[in-house]
Amino acid sequence: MINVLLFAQLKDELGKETVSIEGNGMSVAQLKGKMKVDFQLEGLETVMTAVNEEFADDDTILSDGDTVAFIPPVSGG
Amino acid sequence: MINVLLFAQLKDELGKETVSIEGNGMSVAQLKGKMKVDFQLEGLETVMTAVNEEFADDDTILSDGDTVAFIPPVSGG
Amino acid sequence: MNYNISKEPIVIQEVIDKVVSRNAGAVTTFIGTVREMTKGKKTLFLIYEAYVPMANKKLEQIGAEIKERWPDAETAITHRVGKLEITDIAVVIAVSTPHRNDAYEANRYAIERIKEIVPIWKKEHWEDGETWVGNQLETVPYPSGKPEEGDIDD
Amino acid sequence: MNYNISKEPIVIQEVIDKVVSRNAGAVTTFIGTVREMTKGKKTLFLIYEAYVPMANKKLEQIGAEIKERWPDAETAITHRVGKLEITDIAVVIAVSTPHRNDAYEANRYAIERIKEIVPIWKKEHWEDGETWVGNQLETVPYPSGKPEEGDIDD
Repeated sequence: MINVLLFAQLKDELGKETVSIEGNGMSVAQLKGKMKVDFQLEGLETVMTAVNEEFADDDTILSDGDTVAFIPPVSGG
Repeated sequence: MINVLLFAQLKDELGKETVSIEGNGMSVAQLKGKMKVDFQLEGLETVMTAVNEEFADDDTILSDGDTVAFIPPVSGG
Repeated sequence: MNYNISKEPIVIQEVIDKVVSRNAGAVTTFIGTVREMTKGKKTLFLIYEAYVPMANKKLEQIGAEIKERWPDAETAITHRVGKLEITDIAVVIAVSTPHRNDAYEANRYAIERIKEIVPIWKKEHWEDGETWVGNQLETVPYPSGKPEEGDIDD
Repeated sequence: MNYNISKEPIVIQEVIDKVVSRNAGAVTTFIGTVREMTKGKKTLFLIYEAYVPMANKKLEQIGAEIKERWPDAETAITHRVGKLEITDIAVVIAVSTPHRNDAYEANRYAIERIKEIVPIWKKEHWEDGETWVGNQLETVPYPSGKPEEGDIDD
């Protein structure tokens, strides 16, 4: 299972901050596609992705136990 | 009388921080010349002068009651 | 710990104390506070949220980037999360260096990088609604799905 | 009073408090501290001396110059005089503005102007002697007998 974390508007949209997804072997892009279909989650095209707390490309391949965070445009400071 | 204030190396050189000089009608340049002769005070060529707490030119004319400060290169901050 | 995400109000002096050293002649701080008016709109309060473990790592990364560019610099950053009122402090960045120019430049580098790579979000609450603020740099956000390579590795 | 010459240790927070406002989103501070090593030479302590009434006026003038260039800026400056040990604070400059770039630039402007026009002098005490430090800007000092017109009136 992939542990998916959501923040800011994505968290509000989904109504929760974490979901577990069957996604061993998927790419980040495929995971985004699945999230869009399963949860009608919009706006994933414009977010960054972190895998295990490091920024990652859309073609990064995921393994069971990975933590994926979708990171909307940041606004700290 | 002109009230003359000395700071930093000028004060150390003269051994005091204020002197009163007979100087009504003198220019700042003339006052500097007099200080050099009367007190063997060196280095007045490279200092700024303030008259009554504002920077002033060498040709500023002094009047009794004025306060003249000789201001070596500053080093605050 | 020089890099922190804090739920408690930030004490500026504590952040400064982390960077004072016998060889520093200059300390600059940047203090980001909650401003009431933005483009004519009145903010009531803000909520800051962070992906805390990653935000800590990214603050540390910014410190490492500064060390690479300004080897004599010492840096400390604390960013607040939770509800903040007008004039509350959202972030404090302190940088010490032997000479002042570096202290200004390294500090400014830090705030720019925070706005690029640290996973922290701000929700503005106005009189007539609320919204998550993004894209403060006013660039198109991450068209490639992640920050530019330069932003991550640089 | 936003502009002070102080015989007592400077409390950074007190200087910052003077510039915090509901319309400021950014506060920068510059904190000048006594550095131990300068070009391989070890400083034991410093004495700062000021022509106090004129120094106060010149700090106020710097504040007015900032206000002219950055109308939304609020500025406060405190400079210490007397004996200072290594790491002691010689000067604190705090500037608040709505947006961060101005806060950095106005702050930097203030420290450069202090080094040009405020009558304060520093005597360095080393292991092997002492000297009044001048000419920190590393220019020929005042060949005309006063600062350039631009420095005084600008």
